[in-house]
Amino acid sequence: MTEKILTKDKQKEFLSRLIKVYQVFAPVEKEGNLLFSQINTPEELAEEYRNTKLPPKELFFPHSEALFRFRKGQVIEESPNEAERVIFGMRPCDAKSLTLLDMVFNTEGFKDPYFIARREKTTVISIACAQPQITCFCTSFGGSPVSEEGSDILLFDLGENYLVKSITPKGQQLIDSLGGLLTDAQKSDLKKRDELIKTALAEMKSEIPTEGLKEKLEGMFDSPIWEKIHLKCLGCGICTYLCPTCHCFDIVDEAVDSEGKRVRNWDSCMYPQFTIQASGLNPRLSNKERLRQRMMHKFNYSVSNYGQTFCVGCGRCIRNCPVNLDIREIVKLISGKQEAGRSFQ
Amino acid sequence: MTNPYQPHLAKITRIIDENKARDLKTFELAFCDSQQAERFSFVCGQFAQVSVLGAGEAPFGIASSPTDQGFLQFTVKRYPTGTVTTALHNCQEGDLIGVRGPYGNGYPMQLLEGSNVMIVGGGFAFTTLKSLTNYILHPDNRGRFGELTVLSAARDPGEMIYKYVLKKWSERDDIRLILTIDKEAEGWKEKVGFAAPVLKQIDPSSKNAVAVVCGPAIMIKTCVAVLLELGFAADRILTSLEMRMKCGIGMCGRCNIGDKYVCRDGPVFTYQQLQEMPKEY
Amino acid sequence: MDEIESKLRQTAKQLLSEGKVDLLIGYRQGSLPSKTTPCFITQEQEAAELVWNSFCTNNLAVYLPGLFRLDPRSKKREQKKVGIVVKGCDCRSLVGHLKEGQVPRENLVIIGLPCQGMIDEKKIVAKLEGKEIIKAEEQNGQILVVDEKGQEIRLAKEDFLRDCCLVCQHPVPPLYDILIEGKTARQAVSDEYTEVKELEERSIDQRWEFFQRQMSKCIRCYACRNACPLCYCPECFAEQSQPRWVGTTDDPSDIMAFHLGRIFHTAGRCVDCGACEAACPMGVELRKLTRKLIKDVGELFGYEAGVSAEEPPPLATYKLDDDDEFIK
Amino acid sequence: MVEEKQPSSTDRLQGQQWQPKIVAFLCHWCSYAGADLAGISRIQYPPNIRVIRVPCSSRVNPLHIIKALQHGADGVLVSGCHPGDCHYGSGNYLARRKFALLKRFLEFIGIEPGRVQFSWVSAAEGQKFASVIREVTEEVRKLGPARRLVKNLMK
Repeated sequence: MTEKILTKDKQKEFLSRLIKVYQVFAPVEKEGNLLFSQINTPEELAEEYRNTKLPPKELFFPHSEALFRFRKGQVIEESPNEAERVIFGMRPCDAKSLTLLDMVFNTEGFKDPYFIARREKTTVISIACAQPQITCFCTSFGGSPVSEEGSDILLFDLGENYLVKSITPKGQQLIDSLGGLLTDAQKSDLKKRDELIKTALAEMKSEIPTEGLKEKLEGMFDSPIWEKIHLKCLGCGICTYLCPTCHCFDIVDEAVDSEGKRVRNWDSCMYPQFTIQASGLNPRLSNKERLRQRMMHKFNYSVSNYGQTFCVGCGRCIRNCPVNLDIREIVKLISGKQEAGRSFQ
Repeated sequence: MTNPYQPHLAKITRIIDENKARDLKTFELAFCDSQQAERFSFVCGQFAQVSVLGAGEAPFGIASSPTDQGFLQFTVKRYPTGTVTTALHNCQEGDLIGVRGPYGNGYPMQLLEGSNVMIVGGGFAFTTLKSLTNYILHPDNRGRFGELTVLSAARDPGEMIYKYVLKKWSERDDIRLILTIDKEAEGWKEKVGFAAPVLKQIDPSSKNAVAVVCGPAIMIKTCVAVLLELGFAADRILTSLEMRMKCGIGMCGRCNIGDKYVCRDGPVFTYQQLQEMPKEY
Repeated sequence: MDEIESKLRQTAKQLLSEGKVDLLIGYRQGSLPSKTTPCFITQEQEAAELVWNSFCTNNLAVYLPGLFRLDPRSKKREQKKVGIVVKGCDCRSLVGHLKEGQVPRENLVIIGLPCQGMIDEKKIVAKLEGKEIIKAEEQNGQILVVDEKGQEIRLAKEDFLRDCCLVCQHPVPPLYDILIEGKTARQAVSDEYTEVKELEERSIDQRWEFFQRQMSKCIRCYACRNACPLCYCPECFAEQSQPRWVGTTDDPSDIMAFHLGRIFHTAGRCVDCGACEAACPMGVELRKLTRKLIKDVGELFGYEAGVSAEEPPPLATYKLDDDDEFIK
Repeated sequence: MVEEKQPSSTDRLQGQQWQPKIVAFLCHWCSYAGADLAGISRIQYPPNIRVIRVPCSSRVNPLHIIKALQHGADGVLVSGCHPGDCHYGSGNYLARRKFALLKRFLEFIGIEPGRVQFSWVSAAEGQKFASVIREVTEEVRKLGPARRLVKNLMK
């Protein structure tokens, strides 16, 4: 795969050319929140940013989506017809999350046509992080601020230039289509890139103990720690909705007089209705069981089912939790490595 | 790519009231598309997502047997808080509903074939057990199974479901059928008592036998205790679990018990598997 | 150490050691410099972790109805004694709980703290323009912030207070068992409802457009509801399936219907503690709606929520000469 | 309520006036009886209302009104007994407080004042019932089809 240079004065031209061919999504400041939105001009792209408020999952698995419509007793199939898209400016943690979502929605047995169609038609251009936030802990779960996982192209911000590295054939194809806009990277550029990688890794301030986490959790279903951890949890859905890997959904009919649509909506294991049965029986009655499920799902069950921890360490749940229930502290508690002299509750 | 969320339309050809309280009905369906009818091949113990367009969908065990040609059956209990069960109960013969599936693992035929089979069912959980019993009793299959004993338990005679089927079974000599109700009732000539003590009375031999138990949680618990006492091995006691489900295909993330998804890895589990799973059901 | 903070720890320690409370809800330092976090302590040595500073924004009363709810498994109600640290607004929420029979008064030990106004972390974050806060503390009425570059920034506390603190009428809790005295509370200011009036003066189309834009941010995570001390319904109308009052989609109509339904349910009960807006990860300006109701409840019924546990709730009583003008 | 509800140009060409749909929540004891009386007395009023009988005006939850607007009502009317006449003693007094707040609140978020209306109509007021319906229908007609808060299911 190739390594090229995009000078920053050509960044706008770069985006303009992409916009001509693709639907381009990029971080945009929208009503005070930095979100991935479709851009029609390069100027819409946010100038400097760490990461978006919402993860990119909504571009593949939107909050609400019609699976099909029905009218007069007939099912009207929706064909997931998406345009070719580019997502520009994703962070490596979020790019990795896409590979985790692939494991859920694209299985040997069943294929989710909506998610897969969008994935296939999307080229992901990520930008390596030079300045991780204090809530970033991607390295604790095998990620890195400069990881290539999940990206088709990875950019390194070298100051005046971007080093553009193609990761996949899809990314290479996009780079090839840009012709003379990019120039070949020189040795000095690669050296700068290596320095950037070094500083980025050194900048990672947050590291949590994750060794043997799954094995510990296997024996902790009835552990008294769950009695403590959930106490301050409000049971809202912020942590799950802002999580790039949380993918639980609900399927409901939206209809009047049996005309309408079957819709898939985001759902959260933190909600009481998540597991309630028609008979009224609910196996996860309180926040205790729900929070345990969330932790177990991320750090234990997912490892059994997919061989992967479903946490990429983006820190969104930490920054946005209304009661500062920090997932890193929970992991520390599970690992028995919580700071001395501090009760968790 | 086939769309797993797409329901296939089926016509309700018959509705049978199953109990006195009239909150249990069996819906007999025929797919509108005959090709779909052929594609829908299932094993006993699997379930399907049944939907009333406009009300939503919910998972129900398939009550008919794979040997039943040309129709599918689901037995549904109506709950006042259940949107889909209420909508289904409001349906009439001739109405169109949606079906997608089949899903889940079903009963392990490899284990059951060549064994004596003890089936214990309580209340309306008898649905997939009816499927299994009819499958075993079918002339094409009967020879592949050993002795068949079926115990059906209900609260009272009015709650005993599938009476018309039980009657047919009782007339055969290749099945031992025992019916029981919780308390004495006028005109009741069969057994009286909870499933577990009656099971103990029956005293089925555990030799080369497999037991299948479905019913309310407390019934499963007590019956499994009796079976273990009788020498049934934990991996030769089967049950079928219920959890809230949405997708049925292991994606929506809610029906898991530990790392097992009831929709994908179940709903049929051995008692041994259950012991290894967290008690969250 | 701050005088109030040490008195608070002392009080908590004593209550726990004397067995006057089994559980005490207060604040401790959070995992991020500019955040405190609610804590539930049961041991007297844990009292040393309690903090009291300008970052104690959470309304702790939110936890009370859940602590005393009938346990769905055992069908029993907790009988423990609970101590709770409250500011003026938290206390007024608690008065609402008492009035609505959610919390038994005899099981509570209310530790009142005179409030000097709390910091709105979002305002500091905005001021830092993307730089991370690695240290934040209060020093002589100023907030000292250190950013990730090591730069020290001093901020006048007054400019970074939460909006609800700027119009607070009751910095001192109206009800308490123990009042921790020390610094005087923030002066109550008269609330002119400026931002509500400004909206009222706009055209109806402009208002619709304004609120549609606000609602377009909502992701339906229900944090506003779950952070609200008065949203304690065991089953929320927003999630009921029989009947289904509102859809669970992100359709603008459903989003607006959810907020209308929820916020109207707090009419005559909302104390403007600001918990909903603080919890919202997307910055929906929910107080524009809640404060409209507070203003109207005051104007129409002369009622202020959370001040007296005896006064009947305004929507559970009436006067013969209530406004009749709007009825044909 | 699936189709777009705008008056089409062909409607106008054919001179057919758009007809508003109005959901009327009538209290069983007074307003519903008033509607009955209007019917028995053969008093003409516009056929635009869809009546939902409720035990008392205070039974009407703001969610009923919001849901009606979401699913295609162009207007909502809640009508109960006159003050002092409530079958249950004070239901209509309580309703009056609730609706005074709600009416202001809905206007505040941008719902036109004419969309949601309230009236007191007694069992003896067949005439008044008819005139209230005439007034409300006219006011809603002037506002045109409801567009705010409407949920479009086919979108």
